[in-house]
Amino acid sequence: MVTLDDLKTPKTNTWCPGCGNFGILMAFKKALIELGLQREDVVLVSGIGCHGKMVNYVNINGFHGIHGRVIPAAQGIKLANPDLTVVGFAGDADQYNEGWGHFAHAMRTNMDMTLIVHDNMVLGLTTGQATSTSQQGFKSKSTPYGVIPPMLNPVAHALISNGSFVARGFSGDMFHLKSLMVEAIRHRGFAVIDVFQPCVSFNYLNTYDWFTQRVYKLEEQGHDPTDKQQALQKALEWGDRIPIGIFYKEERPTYHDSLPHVKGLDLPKLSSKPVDVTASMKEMM
Amino acid sequence: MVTLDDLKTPKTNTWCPGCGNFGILMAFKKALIELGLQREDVVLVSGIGCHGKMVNYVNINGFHGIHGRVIPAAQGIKLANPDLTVVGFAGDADQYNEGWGHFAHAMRTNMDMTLIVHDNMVLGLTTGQATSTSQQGFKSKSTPYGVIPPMLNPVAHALISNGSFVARGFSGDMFHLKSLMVEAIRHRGFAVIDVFQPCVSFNYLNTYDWFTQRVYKLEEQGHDPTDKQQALQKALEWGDRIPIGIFYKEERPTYHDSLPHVKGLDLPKLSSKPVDVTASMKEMM
Amino acid sequence: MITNKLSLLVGGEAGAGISRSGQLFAKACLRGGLNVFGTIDYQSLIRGGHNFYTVRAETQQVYCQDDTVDLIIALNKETILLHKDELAKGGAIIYDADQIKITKQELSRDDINLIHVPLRKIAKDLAGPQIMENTVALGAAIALLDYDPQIMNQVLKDAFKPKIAQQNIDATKQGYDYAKQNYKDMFGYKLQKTKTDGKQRIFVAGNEAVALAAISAGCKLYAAYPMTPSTSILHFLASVDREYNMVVLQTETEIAAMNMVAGASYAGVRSMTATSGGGFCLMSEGIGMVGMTETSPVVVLVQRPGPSTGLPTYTAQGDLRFAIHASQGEFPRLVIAPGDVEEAYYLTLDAFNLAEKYQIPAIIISDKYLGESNQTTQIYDQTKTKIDRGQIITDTYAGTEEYMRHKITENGISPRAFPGTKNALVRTNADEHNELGYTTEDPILSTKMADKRFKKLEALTKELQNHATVKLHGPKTAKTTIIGWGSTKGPILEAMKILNKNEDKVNYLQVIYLTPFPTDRIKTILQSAKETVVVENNQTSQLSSLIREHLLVDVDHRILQYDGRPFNPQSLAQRILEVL
Amino acid sequence: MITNKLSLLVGGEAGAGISRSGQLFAKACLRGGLNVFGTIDYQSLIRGGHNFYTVRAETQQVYCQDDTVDLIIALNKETILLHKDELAKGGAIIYDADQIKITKQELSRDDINLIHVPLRKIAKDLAGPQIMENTVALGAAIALLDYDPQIMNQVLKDAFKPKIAQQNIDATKQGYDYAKQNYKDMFGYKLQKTKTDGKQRIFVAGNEAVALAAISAGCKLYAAYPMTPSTSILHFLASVDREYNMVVLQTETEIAAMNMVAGASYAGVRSMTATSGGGFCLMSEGIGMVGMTETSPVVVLVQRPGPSTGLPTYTAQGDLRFAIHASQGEFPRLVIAPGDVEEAYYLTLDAFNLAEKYQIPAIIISDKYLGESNQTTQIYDQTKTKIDRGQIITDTYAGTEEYMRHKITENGISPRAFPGTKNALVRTNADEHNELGYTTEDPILSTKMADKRFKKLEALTKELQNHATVKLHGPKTAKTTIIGWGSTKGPILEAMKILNKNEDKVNYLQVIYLTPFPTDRIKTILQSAKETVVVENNQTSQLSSLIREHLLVDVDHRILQYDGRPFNPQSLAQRILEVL
Ligand SMILES: Cc1ncc(C[n+]2csc(CCOP(=O)(O)OP(=O)(O)O)c2C)c(N)n1
Ligand SMILES: Cc1ncc(C[n+]2csc(CCOP(=O)(O)OP(=O)(O)O)c2C)c(N)n1
Ligand code: SF4
Ligand code: SF4
Ligand SMILES: [Mg+2]
Ligand SMILES: [Mg+2]
Repeated sequence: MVTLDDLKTPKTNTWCPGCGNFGILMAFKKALIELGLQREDVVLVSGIGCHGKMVNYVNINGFHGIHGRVIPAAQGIKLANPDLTVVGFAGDADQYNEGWGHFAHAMRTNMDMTLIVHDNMVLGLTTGQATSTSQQGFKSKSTPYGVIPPMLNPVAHALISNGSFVARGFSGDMFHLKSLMVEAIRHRGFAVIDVFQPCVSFNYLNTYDWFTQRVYKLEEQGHDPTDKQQALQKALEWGDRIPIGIFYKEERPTYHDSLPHVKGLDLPKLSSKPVDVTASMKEMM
Repeated sequence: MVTLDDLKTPKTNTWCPGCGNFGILMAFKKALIELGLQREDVVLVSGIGCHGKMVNYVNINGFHGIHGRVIPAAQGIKLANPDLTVVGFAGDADQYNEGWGHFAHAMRTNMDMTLIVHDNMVLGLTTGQATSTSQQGFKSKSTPYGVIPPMLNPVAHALISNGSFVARGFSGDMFHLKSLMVEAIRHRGFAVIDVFQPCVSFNYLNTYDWFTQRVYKLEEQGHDPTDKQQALQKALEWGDRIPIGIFYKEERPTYHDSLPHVKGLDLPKLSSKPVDVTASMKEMM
Repeated sequence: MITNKLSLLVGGEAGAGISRSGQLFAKACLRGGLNVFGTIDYQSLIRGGHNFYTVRAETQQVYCQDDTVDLIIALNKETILLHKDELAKGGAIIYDADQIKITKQELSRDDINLIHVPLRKIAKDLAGPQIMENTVALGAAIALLDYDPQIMNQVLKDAFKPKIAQQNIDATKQGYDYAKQNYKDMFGYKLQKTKTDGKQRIFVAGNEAVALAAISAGCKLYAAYPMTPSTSILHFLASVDREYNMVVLQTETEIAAMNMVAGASYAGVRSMTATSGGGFCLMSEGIGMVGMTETSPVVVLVQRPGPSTGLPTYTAQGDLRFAIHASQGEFPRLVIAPGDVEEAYYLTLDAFNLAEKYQIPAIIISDKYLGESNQTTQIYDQTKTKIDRGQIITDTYAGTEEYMRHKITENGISPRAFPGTKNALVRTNADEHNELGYTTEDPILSTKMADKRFKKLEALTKELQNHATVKLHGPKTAKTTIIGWGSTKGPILEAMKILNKNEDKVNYLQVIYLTPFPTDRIKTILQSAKETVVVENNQTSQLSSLIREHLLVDVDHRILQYDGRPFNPQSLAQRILEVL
Repeated sequence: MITNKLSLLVGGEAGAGISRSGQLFAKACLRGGLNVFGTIDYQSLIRGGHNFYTVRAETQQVYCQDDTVDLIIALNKETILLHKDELAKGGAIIYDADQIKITKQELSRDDINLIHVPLRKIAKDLAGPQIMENTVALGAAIALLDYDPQIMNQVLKDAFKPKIAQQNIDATKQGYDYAKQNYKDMFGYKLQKTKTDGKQRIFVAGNEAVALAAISAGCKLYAAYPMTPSTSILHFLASVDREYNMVVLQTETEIAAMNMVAGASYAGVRSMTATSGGGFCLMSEGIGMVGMTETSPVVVLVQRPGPSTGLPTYTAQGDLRFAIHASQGEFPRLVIAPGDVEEAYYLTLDAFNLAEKYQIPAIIISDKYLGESNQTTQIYDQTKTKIDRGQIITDTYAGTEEYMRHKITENGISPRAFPGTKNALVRTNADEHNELGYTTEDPILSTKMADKRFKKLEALTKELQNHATVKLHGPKTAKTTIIGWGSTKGPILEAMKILNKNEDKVNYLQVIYLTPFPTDRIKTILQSAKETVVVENNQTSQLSSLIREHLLVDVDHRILQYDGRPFNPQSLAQRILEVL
């Protein structure tokens, strides 16, 4: 059984003291322990940003890809080896700006993997510019007069895109987040968790306090996560009370369910064997 | 006043006979006439695909950009010269695949322009592969066993993204489409019309007949286009009856409303005048 | 009477089945033992406009289309007007005079035969679709050529479901009979079945060859977004993925495809994507990530004329420098340019092996002309397929030290494990990293890792001594050496034949590996050339620039064409003569 | 006693205000009439880690940091351990011995002075934030250097709001007094106010210089997505857009930014974007579109070490070839490499003019070292700014024939109208097009249009004869010519000074225009060089490859560094000496 100690890496953590990423990191490690997964069987894929450093802090397989491309890289890994548990860690700019073009499509495609978005509502690593989840009026070095457009609603988009597991967490509530992660990883299909992650260095608006005062748990309010309509309603809630928890969950065929011809095959091994294409060449005669 | 004749170009039309694009083309020309716009004041921006040829068939200003980038190119034009009426013509692959990353953001940003998506549910010009709006099970050369994921719902996404004018048209109902275009172009803010456009060469499923049997007009069913909740409900309708018309419309500040410092300025002319930066250099002493 | 030396052109609107007809005819030639080259010229539209397919069939090997044609099947008037001047003296045009009115003036030559066949009427009488006019015309062509109609019948049987096949057989028969009755022995070209060496041959396009090779090489993931002229790779692979246990998918964008194949390579499967210019731009960031993560997907760049969208259905060689330098920073890569369908297959096999052994991106640079032209070639030898993935740790890692994905070794190559391997954690990183794959910003370590990556070039260069990185065609030495790369191979080989008819005037150096550039081999060969002529389908002669850069010599002449069309052999020979 | 020749290093954790302190000190030097160079070394993190800012101040012009430092302000122990060996003999370290315990062994040298100042205590006593420890240390430094504390006070007053300014003034005073009392006359370096020529000078970074020039040049749209080390351009412009009637916006991606500036250019405004490697990959498709549509936005590529994400906060020159060849197909472009903050300003002005006149993309290639290092320079001459947009039809088109956006003219340049012009419809197209901008697939017309685009190079080349496409620094002739491009200028100039101390050993050829490549000028200059040494911040010596390609000569030596750090002048001089 994997332990916290096993998951430790030699890399010094370079997140700011108090950063919300610590909660996500710990929740993930605890989720891995609870799930009883082997380190060799889990791949952590991360984007570029403060969140991207996850790969340095969890001693499992890791693919630290480029900005915005957590989803396709993770999909490639899953397609190559569906036995792997693939968990992507993206940032809000990473996923909702640069990588926005992949988000809805990943929901639709429904490969069996998990995406966790460190949503600190800023570009942290590039020193605090506004992103698409920044609140209107948020001032940053690139928006000194305040953000003009209304914020993007990733949860609602995930629902509209046929996401089969759509949740939101708060890094300030590590145990709750951990249980979301456990359920997400267990879920058969594409699971996404948008995680409120206070950036103590740049987000002066959406602080721990700000979130703590507002978040409430869907499951404590009798929300039915199989009711898409209700989920959408809840996704549109924003203001004094903001829901976290599982908005929606459904069992529907995963992408691999439609690939009967590779079911159970060890593709990496098969890549080592030449394939005879005579049958196809016959058609060319 | 501009006439149909004025709008004719010397280019031979190369769309397939019977293609749904003809309805869109005619609707747009008629809309221009109805709006009484001058040819010099309208810019047509188009992507790459059969739809992209619009630029060859309307004798107004034209920017035929690259695949998927109608929105940012059009935004650049609008930012350079807000006096221009900017209308973008994209394809479903163009906008909902390659250009998907811009779509939600354009709604949020709400520049005053119009986007018309020729939604034929296939990649026409590349010979009929499935796109994100193709129906599940749709067979094409790239999906011989049928499309796996459920289709994307652009109207719902537009609504969720704070689109200030969200409509759907059908190229088989040219007059209705024309009036949608007129309203969209008149609308102050970002207006999007997803247009059902039968591809007679490749989409054997979603044909004229198929659409004609299904589409009904929202305005005839007493839909209230100021009711976002209802709009969303309607957007999720798909099956035997599919709504067209204006789903939602609201007046909210455009992007330019937040740029008081360039209001009324002739930026192209100002680009010809050197600017003295002494004030900024003083801060560097 | 000219026997077994024929150029046929089928022309008409897009959507009229032009390409299909040409290919059926070509297959009939192939089955009669002839060697065939077939190429399609089409516009960026789906119906209407003007398409034409050229089939050249001869007893000897043919490498490309000819400048002239002998027989035209004109399904519309435009075909006659556009191509009549390409017709050889004594050539013929099969057309439907009921549909196409052409005046003497319009035709403006009287040394050719107009062969009216009532295509539309016959098709109508057979109650078949209009597209069957083609097949009627094919029947007429076979009659004119005195070729065996049974071969065509068999081709049709193999190509279509029984009912459709029979319809088409009936159509060809009607066309055949009509021509036999009305135009007996009036055409000076004949086709005859010929004996072959017995080796099985296929009629295959460059894109198909690459796709076949990918399957052979154990590629298990192909991900791409459609882009002409690369799309037929996607179509072909999607049509056979179930038979070969492959995952083939169309992604939302090229960016997705590129990152997906990189991820798959990291996770242990051979993977490939293909695209053209604009898509390659979008992939360029991922290619750099491949360089940094030492993964090894294969990227096929099927060129078309730029800049930008350019001429999307035509051919060009304008992306060579871009392929060599795409993505920020510096890392070793392979850029390999097959020249024909045989090389397209075998070099793709090599690309997979070399990419994996050296853990670098491999770019196969091809173009519309190679990718979408068919050629007869011996079936690809399935006993020759060797898979060499370099050192892989499978199942369980048994090392004593912690597994290090980016271990600095003598030759720079780190043994690979894939995630899932017991006792090994596999970590890689687009940031500069240490041997374990953790991010580093240390200057000394960064230099070491950069050196490690380039170190691999030494072993690669050594291995490439056993590969045909260049080929010298024609006489060993000649006064003039023609230099080219990629799909100009066919036209150059044919031009060389023409030029060397009486004496060995020229030979032809084909550069196959563009990166790493085979400087030494080229130097050796050019030492015995008095004069050099570079032939390229681009505007700035990018191969010349590489020769300048690597050999510090300029070539003497450049013959460039950048109108989207391939070179024709005779006019190429002429242009070469002019500069010599 | 060494006066007005000082290198100071401030080091500590990220978030501790290291850069700010360095800049305040630098400004105090500037105002005392000194010339200053300041550069920051930081990691890809927000708090913690190790940052350091180096300020070099002298009476004469300084071009870069020095290899050694004379005074260190150590805000943490790591700073001492990492930089003590860079300290010159007799140098000093200002630190807080209450916080930092350092043993003799750890220090391992006794030829330097440890200057304890109770930074934390003083800051605490003043009830200020911890970050004020910096300012206390600055005060101490000024005392040690016998510099005028009033200058620093004024700098602080100008930099902060009154209350914060006063806090900081108090803090410097405490530090000043403490040092004066405890370390009087023990430090061998002094700073003194000096007379200047009276010309106003600024302390400006390369990125700021580019941004200022864009404003000057009438740029009205700046669109970008943050990417280190280009982001300070966005920050700077966003902070002043209202003052200059500019639209500055952060887009969702680099792709959006690139297409937006292209659209804006079509619609008539000067526009610019900036990015680094990965973002440049994503922009590459748009750059080709610019080439094809003959629009003219300016793209600033601020390099950092690759491949891929590489070392995101460090410096490199690894993208030169990529900048030159990015995007499919062939089209003329400009690639211009400023070497210092003066060139960054004036060349950006030129880039805007040339891009518009020739309707081609202009790429300004810079890097982290140039972009994020500050230098003193004379204020940019605002009377010199000339805007030349080429021929523009404004308001109403009065031609007799229909307006043709892509008219084929003698020199290939088509007069521009922008949408909104009366009687003109302005049509452009990423597909190959005719003069009116309508799509074409015709081979002859396509060739003509391709020729038209390249034709513009002739006029451009001619105009460039009046531009300093290269600069020769140092003696007119010398046995050895050092060749470089971009930000290596500072270190090379300094190294040259060192090398030429006693005799004119070397001169330095700075290549400024990389495309079009100034072959003739380089040839002329290299004719009088016996030996050449290329100096580059990359691994494969990309400038050498350009010289090889264009001049057909190899350089004799290459001095390369690719650890993300700029060259230091003394060690560079040393390395040059070693190869000579
Ligand atoms: C293609 C590309 N564009 C831009 C960047 C620069 N960049 C690095 S991190 C980052 C954004 C970080 O924001 P986010 O994804 O929200 O992550 P956070 O730091 O907040 O965790 C950006 C834009 C990049 N690395 N690659
Ligand atoms: C970057 C890039 N990728 C791919 C292509 C190839 N391409 C041309 S048109 C097209 C799609 C056409 O589909 P759609 O946008 O739906 O337009 P339609 O033809 O159906 O109108 C594609 C993928 C391209 N031109 N550029
Ligand atoms: S900048 Fe913000 S997100 Fe990044 S490590 Fe610091 S607190 Fe966390
Ligand atoms: S392929 Fe389809 S969309 Fe394109 S022109 Fe033909 S019918 Fe229209
Ligand atoms: Mg963030
Ligand atoms: Mg479409």
